[in-house]
Amino acid sequence: MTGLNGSGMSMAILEAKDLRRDFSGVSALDGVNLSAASGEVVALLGPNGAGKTTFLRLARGLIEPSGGTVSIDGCAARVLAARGGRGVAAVGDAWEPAGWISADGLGDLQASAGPFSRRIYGRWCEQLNLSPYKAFRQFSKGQKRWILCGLALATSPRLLLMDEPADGLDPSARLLLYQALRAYANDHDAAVVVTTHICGDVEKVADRVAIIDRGHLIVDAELETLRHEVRQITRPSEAGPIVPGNGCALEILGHRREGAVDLWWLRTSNPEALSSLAGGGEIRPVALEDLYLAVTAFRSRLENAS
Amino acid sequence: MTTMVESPPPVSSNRVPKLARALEASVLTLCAIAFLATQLAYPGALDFSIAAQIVPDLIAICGIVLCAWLAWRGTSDGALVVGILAVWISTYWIGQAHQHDSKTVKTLVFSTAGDSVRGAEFFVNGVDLGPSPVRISKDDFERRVPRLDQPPPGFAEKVYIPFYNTQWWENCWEREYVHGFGWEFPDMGKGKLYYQAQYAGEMGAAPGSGSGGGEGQVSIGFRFPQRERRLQLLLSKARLADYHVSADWFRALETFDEDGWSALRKAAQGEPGMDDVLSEWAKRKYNLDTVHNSTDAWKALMRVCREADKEHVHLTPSVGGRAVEILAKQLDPDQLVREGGRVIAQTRGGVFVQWRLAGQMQFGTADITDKLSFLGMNQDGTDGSNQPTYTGTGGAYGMMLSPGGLVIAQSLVEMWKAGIGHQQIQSEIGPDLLAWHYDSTLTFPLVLAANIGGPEVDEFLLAQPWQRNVTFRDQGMTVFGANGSDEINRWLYLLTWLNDEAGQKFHREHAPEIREMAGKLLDGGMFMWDSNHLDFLLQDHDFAWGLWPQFRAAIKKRESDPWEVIRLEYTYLEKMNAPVSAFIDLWKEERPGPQEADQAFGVLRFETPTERARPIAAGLLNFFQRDPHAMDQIPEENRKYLMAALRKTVNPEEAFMADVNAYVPADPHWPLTREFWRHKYEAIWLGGPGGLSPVVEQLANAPEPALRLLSLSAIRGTPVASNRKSLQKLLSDPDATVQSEARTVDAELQALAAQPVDELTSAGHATVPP
Amino acid sequence: MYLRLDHHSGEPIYRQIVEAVKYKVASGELPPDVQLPSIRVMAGQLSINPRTVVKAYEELEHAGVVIMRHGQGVFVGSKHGVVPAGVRREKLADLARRLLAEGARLGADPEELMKIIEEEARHIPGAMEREPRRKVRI
Amino acid sequence: MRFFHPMLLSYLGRKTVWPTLLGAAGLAIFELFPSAPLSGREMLPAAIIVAHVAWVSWALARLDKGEMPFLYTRGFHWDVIWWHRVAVAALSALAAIAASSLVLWLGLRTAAQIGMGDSLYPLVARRESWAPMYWLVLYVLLLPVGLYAFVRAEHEAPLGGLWLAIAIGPTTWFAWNLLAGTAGWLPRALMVAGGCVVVALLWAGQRLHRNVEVAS
Repeated sequence: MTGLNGSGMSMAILEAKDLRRDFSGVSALDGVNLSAASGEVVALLGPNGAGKTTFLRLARGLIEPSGGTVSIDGCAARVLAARGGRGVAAVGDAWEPAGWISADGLGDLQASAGPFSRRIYGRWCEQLNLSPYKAFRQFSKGQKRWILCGLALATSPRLLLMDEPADGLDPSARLLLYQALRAYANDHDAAVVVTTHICGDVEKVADRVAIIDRGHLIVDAELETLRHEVRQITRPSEAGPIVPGNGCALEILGHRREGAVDLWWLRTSNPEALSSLAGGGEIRPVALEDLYLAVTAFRSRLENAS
Repeated sequence: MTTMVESPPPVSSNRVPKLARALEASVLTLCAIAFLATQLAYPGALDFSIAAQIVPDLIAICGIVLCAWLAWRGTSDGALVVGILAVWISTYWIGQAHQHDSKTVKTLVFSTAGDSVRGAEFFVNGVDLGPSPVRISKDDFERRVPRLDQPPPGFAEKVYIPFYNTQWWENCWEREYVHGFGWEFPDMGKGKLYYQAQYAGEMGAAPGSGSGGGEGQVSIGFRFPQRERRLQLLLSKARLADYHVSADWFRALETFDEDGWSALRKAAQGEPGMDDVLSEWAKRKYNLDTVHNSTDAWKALMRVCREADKEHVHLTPSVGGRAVEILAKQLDPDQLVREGGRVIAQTRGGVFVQWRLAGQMQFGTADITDKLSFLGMNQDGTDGSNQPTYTGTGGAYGMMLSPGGLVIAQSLVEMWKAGIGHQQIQSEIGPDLLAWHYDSTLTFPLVLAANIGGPEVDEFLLAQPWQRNVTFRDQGMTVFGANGSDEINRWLYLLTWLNDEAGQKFHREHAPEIREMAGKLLDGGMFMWDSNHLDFLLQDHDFAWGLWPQFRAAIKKRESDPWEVIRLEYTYLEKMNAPVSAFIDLWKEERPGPQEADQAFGVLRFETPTERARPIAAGLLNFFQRDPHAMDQIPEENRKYLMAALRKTVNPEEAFMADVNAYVPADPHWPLTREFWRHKYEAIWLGGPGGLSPVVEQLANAPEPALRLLSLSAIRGTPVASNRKSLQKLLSDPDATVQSEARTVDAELQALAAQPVDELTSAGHATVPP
Repeated sequence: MYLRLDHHSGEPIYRQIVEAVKYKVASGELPPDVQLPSIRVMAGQLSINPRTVVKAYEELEHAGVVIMRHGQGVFVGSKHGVVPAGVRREKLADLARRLLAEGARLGADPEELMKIIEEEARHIPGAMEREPRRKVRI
Repeated sequence: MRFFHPMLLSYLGRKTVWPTLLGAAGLAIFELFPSAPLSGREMLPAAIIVAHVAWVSWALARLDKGEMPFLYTRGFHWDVIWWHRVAVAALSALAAIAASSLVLWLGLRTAAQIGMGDSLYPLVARRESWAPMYWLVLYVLLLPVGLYAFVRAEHEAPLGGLWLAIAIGPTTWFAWNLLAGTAGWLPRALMVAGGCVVVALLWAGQRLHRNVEVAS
């Protein structure tokens, strides 16, 4: 078990600094700082068009940053990609091979490109009873994803970049996949970056959550920290807005009015101190999904307002 | 992981690297230049006339530069538009420039022509312009060369040329102006130009030939008698050595260039030993002694090919040509035919000459025209005058026949003549010629194929639409007559050439069609007889007879000069191998005057091999002697001359003796200088049967001292073994003059035998006794 | 060893592990000197980051529940009470405060909590016997 | 690093099946009909070759949606992908040349011409066997242009490569028609220049290809 040292001093494999990218003058990603350390599973959340996929393409080096840098083990992602991107595996949202190729053929192709374990790949496909000889186009959407994930895992990468990898999979397969990713990160000390909008899956395995909205990184925190620090307060509307301060660091992540009550999502380093703020309201821990929805909705309202 | 990409990519996402942009700019420029250059190579291929008034060259250059610059800036769209415009406009300019250039001569080129003398000093009005060919700018020429009203001092002297009918010639060539289109008129009246050439210390004689083409090219024929004499002495040295000559001797002969082998070929006509010398030369030059089998022969042939390509010229009578003659019999026909096929496939045309030397038709090709300049000058009317009977280029785009290609072609001809490989040549070469040239404007290869014949050629030709009426629009279907108006069906034309069994059968079965075609040609009247345009009709003699009346009618209608009529008629008769009676019958019908008779005999003298001419001459002679009125229209003087000419054709020795008897005075002790006699006698020999004739011995044994004296000049010129034997006898001649002349000749010959060969090179320093 | 994690409880995962182990040790499900799963196995079983497990084990060690023997693994501590009395008192008081606070949030009064504690204590062998007289004070 | 990957070659090769069929069948079928002997300079085969080259280049540059990022994230060095693209294009051209050569060498054209009553055949068939070699030269000149144009299209001023193709095409055709088979320095110089352009375009294509932005 390398790199743990019981201290959490893992190295950053993927590192994006002030990463920006425009498409024909429209900003898709604006000043994102994000890193993924070895052994870490990072969940990249965000609504459609938030810039998740752009981030992954930049990280994989398929496109050139308009500003800032993104590097893998200190090497610019673009440079690494042109060299073949050894050590980085990626499963894209719609990155698919030609329909005629069989699962087996895919293995051959991948094996030709670099290190590849047919054993791992074979077992992976067996888990869902996928025929190695069937043409790729005959598989269902989820099965295709499964195959491509297996292809990625069997190359023993240092960094796994996955864009909606569980799209189309049934819940049990989804669980299998995420557990496999977690186990892979653990066993190989690899960094995994997963984008999704099904929070429940990643919540169980991710270490860190990054939420991107309209190209901006709005949340980037350890999941453990979020669990500890984020609370939802429900209180009557007439109580007025919650004012940060009162001697405790407080960040308002989201707010929504439901009839006569206001829902507040707050982040604080000292959740115990919240009861004073609640003003008789109800204080609750927050599920990731609720947090995600609240945060993104809140931001969109804020931006619409301004 | 290798480090193929070292530098990180540029910051901006998809900028094109400078290198790629530079490349695009240069490729666009290259395209424009290639376009221009191609256009230059083939003027008129694109004919765009956009803006005649603008200065197009400036536009072309600016356009290309701008085009490249725009490409560099990344706006290739604009670059392309600008580039295309620039190229199109500039093509127009190039067309203009070509026309412009041809009208104003800026550079003059003076060269000596005729003999293969290279590097003679060229003088104009006494000013030495340097070795020929001289290239000089017009301005420079005007500055350096004054105009004269009289020849420069010491230059208008007579030079003796032993091989000319009239032996004395001016040593300069007088002109009113420099040749060159657009140049002559301003020069008129300013004074004259006197051209002279000097070679190896000898001032050349200008026997009256020269040419001035367009574009400031002046080519003057000069002869250098001393040099010619050295060549003759060199040959005599070989005779003295009974043709066993050394390597030095060959080296000396090589300095005479084309004149060397030319002289050997001419001498070999009556002197088999000289032929052996030529063979020996070829063997030495191409290592033919090592040839024992077809493989060696092939290698040797490739040596000849390479040499020809390296020298940019191949001429069939040359040493290389002799090597080919020797090798052709030893080559593997299959291999040669394969190579021939390759040459045919690559050849789309050619620059070639055809001339008569030593009684044979000779061919030559060169990829530098300079190499053929020795031909075509110094016409002196004798055989071997290197007067080309055909010079031509032709064919579509593609390779011109290379000198090496001609070597292969000559090998094939020699092989065919030797009776080897007919089957292969018929099944491969004939079809190849047809396949590659069936629609060519150059019909020469097709005629060759028809001459070769064979089943494949027969089958092909007979399958073509030879019955069809053609117009000049039917490209690939016609053969042009002389002027492009006499289009005839090329397949019918070729079938008429076809002279194998199938061809003859065709001629019999389809005589009406052929006659109709011939009629069209004859009625059109524009055919060129001297270019052998009608020869195809004469292949079949029966058919030619059938056409004879039509031909006569056509020729009479066309030619207003009676002597031209009889000349053409005689040629026709000669070409279709008519019997003697036909010539006599024609004579009776035409009743020629003195000029016509001369023309008719001219045909017999120059265009007919002697063995054909002899019976015709004998028949005519016989006819004249029997019919006293046959020559009524001819004045007495001409009549005598004609009869003498006929007698000479029938029996040259007898005629010569008769001439000599009439010419040489009874008294040998005429108070005249020896010089005079020498010249006189030599001239006699030159007009007669030559120094190898049995007449020499006859004269050496003649009772009259003058005749014995005459034989000595033949012995001196041609010291072959039999003549040397006669000389031995004359050394103790009872007549003192003869004896002393014999001793002189003997001493001369001994001196010649002892003379080092390097004094007898082309530029050798030996001063030869006149 | 089976642990059940609640990702929505607002409790960090490592705390949940700590509590669960403590509970199992306290309830005797994990007797003294029993070896706990290695960090790697634990992380694999729970599909969590090994660092979380490390953090939990460190906390457990700090609390004196487990002992980490270098190179050998993690073992349940041999006996309780190695913690100094004052610290122990404070810890327990802290626990009680949190229980009460949570209870108040859920609307349970201290009496009800006491009842639940007693009921639960029956499941932990020896808990009642060892300290039968102690009452949780609020 | 391995430079040759048969799997990659066959994967890319599948993309060029249809254009190859167009080229091969187009040339082969074309060959059957003209009554004049083939010279290699006819318009129609040149048009077929241009279409074939354009299609092959396009098929290799614009893989189906999602294939591009898939292939470019397999771990192949992008230079390797580029040269495999070049190789696949070359093989496609060779297949077309092979098909057209077979039609000639097996005598199918001659048979067809005789069937159509062309009196020139079978004799002139002997001068045709090299026509496909002219086409091969045309492929060699045009394929790099096509490959370059499409990789160039991924960069700024995307029509740059197209204009280049438009400039090179007619120049090649013009020079080809007038100078092919002639002697002299110009055709030789143009051949050398053409060779240089081919090499330079392939090399520049490789450089541009490294910086290509992979669409998804």
